[in-house]
Amino acid sequence: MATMTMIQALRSAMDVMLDRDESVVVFGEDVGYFGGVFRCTDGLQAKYGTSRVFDTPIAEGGLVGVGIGMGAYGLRPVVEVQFADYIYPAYDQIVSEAARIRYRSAGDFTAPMTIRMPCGGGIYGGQTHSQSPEALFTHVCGLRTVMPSNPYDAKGLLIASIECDDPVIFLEPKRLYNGPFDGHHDRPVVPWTDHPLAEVPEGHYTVPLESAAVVRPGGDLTVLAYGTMVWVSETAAGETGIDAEIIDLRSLWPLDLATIVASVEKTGRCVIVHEATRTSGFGAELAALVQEHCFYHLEAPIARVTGWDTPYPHAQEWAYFPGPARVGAAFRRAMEAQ
Amino acid sequence: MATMTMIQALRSAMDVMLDRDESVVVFGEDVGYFGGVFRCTDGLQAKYGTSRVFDTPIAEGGLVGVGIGMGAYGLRPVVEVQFADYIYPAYDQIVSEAARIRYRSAGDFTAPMTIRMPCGGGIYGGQTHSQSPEALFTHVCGLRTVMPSNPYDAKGLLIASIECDDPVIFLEPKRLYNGPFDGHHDRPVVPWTDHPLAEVPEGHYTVPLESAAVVRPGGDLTVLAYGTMVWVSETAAGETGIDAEIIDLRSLWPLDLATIVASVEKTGRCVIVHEATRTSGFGAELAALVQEHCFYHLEAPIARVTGWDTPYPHAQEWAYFPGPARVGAAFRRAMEAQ
Amino acid sequence: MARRSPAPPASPYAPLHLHVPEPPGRPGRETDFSYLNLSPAGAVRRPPVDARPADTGDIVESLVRVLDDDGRAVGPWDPKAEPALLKQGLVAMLKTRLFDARMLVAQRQKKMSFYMQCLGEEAVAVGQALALNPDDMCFPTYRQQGILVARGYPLVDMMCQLFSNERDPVKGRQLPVMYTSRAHGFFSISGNLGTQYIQAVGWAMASAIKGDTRIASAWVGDGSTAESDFHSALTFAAVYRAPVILNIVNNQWAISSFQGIAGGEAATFAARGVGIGIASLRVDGNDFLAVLSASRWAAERARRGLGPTLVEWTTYRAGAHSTSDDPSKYRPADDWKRFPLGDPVERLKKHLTVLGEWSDAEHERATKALEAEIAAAQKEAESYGTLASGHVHDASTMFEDIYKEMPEHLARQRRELEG
Amino acid sequence: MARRSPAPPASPYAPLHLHVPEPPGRPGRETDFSYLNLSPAGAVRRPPVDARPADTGDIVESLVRVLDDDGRAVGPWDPKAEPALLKQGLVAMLKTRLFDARMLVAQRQKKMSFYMQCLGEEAVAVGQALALNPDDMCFPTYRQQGILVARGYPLVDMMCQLFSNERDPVKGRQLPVMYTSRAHGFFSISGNLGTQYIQAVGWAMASAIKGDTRIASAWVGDGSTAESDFHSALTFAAVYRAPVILNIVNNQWAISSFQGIAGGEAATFAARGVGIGIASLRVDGNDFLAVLSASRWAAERARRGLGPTLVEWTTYRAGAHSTSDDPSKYRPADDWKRFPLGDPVERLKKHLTVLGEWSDAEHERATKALEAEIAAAQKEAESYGTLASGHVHDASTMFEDIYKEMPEHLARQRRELEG
Ligand SMILES: Cc1ncc(C[n+]2csc(CCOP(=O)(O)OP(=O)(O)O)c2C)c(N)n1
Ligand SMILES: Cc1ncc(C[n+]2csc(CCOP(=O)(O)OP(=O)(O)O)c2C)c(N)n1
Ligand SMILES: [Mg+2]
Ligand SMILES: [Mg+2]
Repeated sequence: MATMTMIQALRSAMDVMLDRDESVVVFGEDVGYFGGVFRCTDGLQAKYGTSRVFDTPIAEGGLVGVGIGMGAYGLRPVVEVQFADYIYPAYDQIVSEAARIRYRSAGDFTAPMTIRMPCGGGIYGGQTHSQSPEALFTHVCGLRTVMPSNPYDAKGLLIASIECDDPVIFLEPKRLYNGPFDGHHDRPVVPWTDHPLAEVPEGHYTVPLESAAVVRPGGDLTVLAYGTMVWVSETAAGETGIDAEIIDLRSLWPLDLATIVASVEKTGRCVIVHEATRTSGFGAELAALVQEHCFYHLEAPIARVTGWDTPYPHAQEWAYFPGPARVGAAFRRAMEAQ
Repeated sequence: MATMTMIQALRSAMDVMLDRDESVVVFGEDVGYFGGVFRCTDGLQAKYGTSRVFDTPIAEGGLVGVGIGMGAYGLRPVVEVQFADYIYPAYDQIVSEAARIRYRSAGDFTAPMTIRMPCGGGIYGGQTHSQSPEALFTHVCGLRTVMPSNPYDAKGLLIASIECDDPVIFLEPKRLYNGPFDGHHDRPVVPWTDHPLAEVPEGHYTVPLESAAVVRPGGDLTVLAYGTMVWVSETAAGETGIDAEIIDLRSLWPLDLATIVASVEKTGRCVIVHEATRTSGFGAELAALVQEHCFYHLEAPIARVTGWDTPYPHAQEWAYFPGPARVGAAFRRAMEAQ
Repeated sequence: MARRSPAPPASPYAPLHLHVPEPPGRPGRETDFSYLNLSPAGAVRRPPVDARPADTGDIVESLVRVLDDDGRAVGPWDPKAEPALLKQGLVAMLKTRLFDARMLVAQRQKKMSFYMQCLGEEAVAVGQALALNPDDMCFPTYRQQGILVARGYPLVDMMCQLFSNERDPVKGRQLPVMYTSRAHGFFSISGNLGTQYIQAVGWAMASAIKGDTRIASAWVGDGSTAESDFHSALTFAAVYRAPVILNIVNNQWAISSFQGIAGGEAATFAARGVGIGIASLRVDGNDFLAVLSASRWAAERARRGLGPTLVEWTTYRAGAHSTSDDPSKYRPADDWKRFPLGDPVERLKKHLTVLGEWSDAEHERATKALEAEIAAAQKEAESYGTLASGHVHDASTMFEDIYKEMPEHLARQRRELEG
Repeated sequence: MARRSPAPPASPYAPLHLHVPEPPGRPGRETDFSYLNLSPAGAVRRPPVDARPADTGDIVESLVRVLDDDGRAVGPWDPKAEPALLKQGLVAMLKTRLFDARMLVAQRQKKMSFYMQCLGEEAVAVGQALALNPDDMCFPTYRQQGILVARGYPLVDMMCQLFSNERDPVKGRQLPVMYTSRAHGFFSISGNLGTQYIQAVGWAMASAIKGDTRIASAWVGDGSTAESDFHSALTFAAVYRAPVILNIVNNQWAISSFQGIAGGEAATFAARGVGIGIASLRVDGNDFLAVLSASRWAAERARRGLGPTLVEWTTYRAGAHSTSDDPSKYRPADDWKRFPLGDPVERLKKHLTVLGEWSDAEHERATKALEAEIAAAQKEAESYGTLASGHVHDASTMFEDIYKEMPEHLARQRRELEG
């Protein structure tokens, strides 16, 4: 056991897998000699050599494309896209190729690749360093989409993703890289040090895909959240005194629907929280599923608290960010409805 | 007035706009000399010359990219992507650029472009000639997404789109190009000839964006559909005898929510039908909105009838396609629930 | 009521205008093929296999050819191949052509939904297949069925894919001609143009990472070089010196658009390679000996760790783009007959005849035998069904192979389908 | 428990290995700059402006230079510019540099969230700006602030953008340095690399379509040439002979990765252009006279309907990539001092001094005056607020400019925000 930040936990996952499995390779823009702009791959090239850990040209479509070819050969590429906002040049290779190769070849070829990328706002990154594009992947059959909210899950989910034979979109909420974040940007930054979820085994372990975690049991209402919003939801529960049952989805798709349904059947109320823009966000799918599966248990409309339908602004970042006040207000409205 | 197929109606819209507005240009793969693989631009190059109507290299990202630059100059490009399945190489230019240029420059530059593309299945096109990617655009703020279901709307909406100062994703259900389609693939093909919605004025007119059409008034349940599924829903209503109120959304986003809410408040039941894969499809957003706005009027869970969460298969196309039987069964279930 | 833009400001320069490339021939107007810029057979030098990329700058402006008009092999690129190998190549080309012809008919009979032939281009796929090892991996487009034929992939399996029947190896999921066979080093064909080009580079990089000796062969059409994956592929191949052959099949057309629209007017496609530091060749793709020889040169470079080679093959798409296309709308009907590089099958046949290794009678016999083989294969394949007959993989198989294991939501949807 | 792959099959060839380019210097190991392959000043020929693209093949392998070591202008590329223009250029470069220095300090004082300087690269942006007409449209990256300065965009407006304050022309929506000014022919900067390159080509095509005489100037960094939009831009520019200058600023680095990782090892970036049929030059980007002269050559080609020109500018990113970067981690600390092409400001200063048009005293005076001007501008800009002070555009403006008219759902969300 060691105390790790999320960055260290992610690095440890790659380290463990590079060591265990010769077919694992790690590459991306600035990930080699320099160790990544967020330092997630720091030291790995020195340890495993330039054939296993290397820099690539600035071509997201290219690096995902070579990853697919490597997967077809039999490697397990772990690629980093510098920011989730820069994934779009790779979108065709992901949607038309990685997600479909197993299907269209009836299993003759596969693309066991993990695509890591920092996502989310809260660091004054403006519209091109803050996006949460998860819904653009959950709509694509054949992909797995994963987002951890703490160091322990980050390492366990990343190892599970690398070992998975399906392509995995692995989203890392960058605001959590160096500490949990209660959503109050005006308060001092809290590091991961001493946080129980920063206690991370040094060796191999997995957190299974398709399993959600009930991070706060409660009886009043069910909160569906992931990434940074798990922490914000906990803050809102504390501040409103509402006994929310908070579910950290962890695997967005395929989803642990059973855990969700069981909770909503118990509470009869549901609030969905995400940082991405609202319309056609992943919250829409969650709302649709919950009302399909729990219609007769619902006592209030399912509420969504999300980023606005605007690009993530720079100066007005905290007016965009769905912070504890907005989340708490939604909790209260959900409790008032009847 | 003339009788037009959807292809002729679309061509007429471009013809009218090329004639009226010198800033309109039309281009894409095979659209120039040849007139497009679906013949939508046939004759336009001969009429307006190679500077206004021309072939492009096979580079969807490139042709959208030059369209944005032309928009910044002051032109109104109308570009054709040969199949919606091939839009992904242009996804970055659409999401990061076209949709954001007005915002990020505070109106200093804009991208008044219309991107036309045939979508949907029903012609044995297999997984790369059948897709309906609308949800990948409705999630992107700054875009308008439009899908007509008949020649009259096709022309009126296309003119409105070309005249619109926002970028418009214009999806054309290719199964409707040459005739309405009741969803029964084993019955003889019906042409547009003599259909009232194929009566199209030869000159300029618009069908306003953000306005839905109630194509079949009814009291039992509300059906939200667009494109080919409008016709399939009508068939299902006829075959089940259920008095469905069918709303053809036409503009997917921004949406005519008022028409939807008014209908669901009246009927208390809602079935959403689309051809795209289900998860995180546009139906999810519709379901989320309807339950947010009409929760207390709902007497049954909102149902979604959609393509499965699989690529569009070739041989099993009609098992994938949400035909009248599946739609009708959903109507019945919605009526039975209470 | 037309909106007219204001006159441009006064300038000492004439108004600009948009140049839109036009093909040198249209229906009713014969093609002037001088744009092809041919070299005589034997005229182009053969650089050492360890030539620097920049040292191939002259070759991309000329055309490597071996067979002269009299059917003789001349010049430094003569592969000096055994007649047996040449005969193998001829038979594979012929088989490919006869297979195409028969499948076109089957498509017209509605036994399949769609078909794409490679008429006139058989040499590039077959010639390269015979220059590679059987375990080298090809990343083809839809027009390299010749690779499968040359590598002995069963015709019945090809046809089952085409018929989308119960033995279709891809279970009816893909359009006809979208073959896959890992066992035959043939990567799953994509309907999306160009995507496989960068994947081939990735496969080759993987081979280098693992200290393997296998190489990759990537394929793209002239039109598709404009796609972004083409650029990624060249960049990654050059940067990491990937052991890959980057083939561009310039068959002059991309559906209705001429190669000038893809950027073939101002420079050859082969020149793209030199511009990014890749050794490159421009080769007569209808000259089987030139194909074999250039492919061997490129393969040798890759296998010796000297990096990628780009080859532009000059050929002609003799048939329609696909069964959905009608080329008489956009090009002269007799274009192929007038194409200066002729027919690859006829040219190799002539060469072998000149060598005394082949004859019209032999050709006749081979044709008959192949036709019989193809007919028999078709009979067998049809016995497993066709799309028209409805004997296809069960609809429930649609939910398989999306993920390695079927997640709950797909199992639920499958139950819903079954109903 | 490591899984080891089986040994590769026996082969007469040695195992392959992956080549990963390494920079010729690292922290603690001095850079060997011989890879730059310099030409002496005046040594490279100047082709006629109507040269065919292929005729520039030698120039992309050499380096166009005008200023020699003694500060004299020599050879065929000497632009023979008026001293007044050169002084204008020197002052604009100096102003850019002083502006950068002051804004770096302001960033350290947390008055803005982020900053990017162009230290060492001032000549390329300023030199080209002075070769263009004021109404030609530039599509810059984040490192061409020199264009705005040279075109006289108000410093206060630049600073208001940097401070994200109440007068920020882009209303606090973009990171600092993401300027826009249609009035100054400066396209809105994108945070996404390379996207503007193809847009510039589209703008130029539009100018040609309309019979205009204005041209476009496109900008990209060496690292970003690997992006797909670079390829689209070259393809469309070549096919339609678009009136555009395609600039590549090769400052040797892309954050931490050396230009070899972008594909600069096996061929120059300028060679990319020749490979696709675009006239191309490789030019000393720290030589103001060379920049002016090459830019004029390219602009003249564009305006005369002769099509695009690609120019690779050889320069050096003297500072950190951005205020988030620490280059001492990946390159020698004294690299810029040792960079053979020196400092563009010093070199032009020396030239003007040799001409008797400038002096140290004059330089001192100009520096002081510019510093005062910048300080005054900063004072004014700060009076409108800074990000730190919280005087920013109202949060509700976030909902504007998404569409031309605000749709109902955004109006609803705005009401929700306002509570
Ligand atoms: C991304 C994408 N865009 C467009 C198409 C439609 N399309 C199919 S084949 C083709 C022409 C390809 O021409 P070329 O690359 O020259 O290959 P050829 O058919 O001549 O062998 C086009 C435009 C596609 N399949 N994929
Ligand atoms: C699509 C995209 N990918 C990655 C990045 C992150 N990024 C910002 S600047 C940069 C380096 C660019 O290098 P270069 O093009 O050489 O320009 P320079 O910074 O040297 O001027 C990178 C990788 C980005 N902004 N956009
Ligand atoms: Mg072609
Ligand atoms: Mg750079």
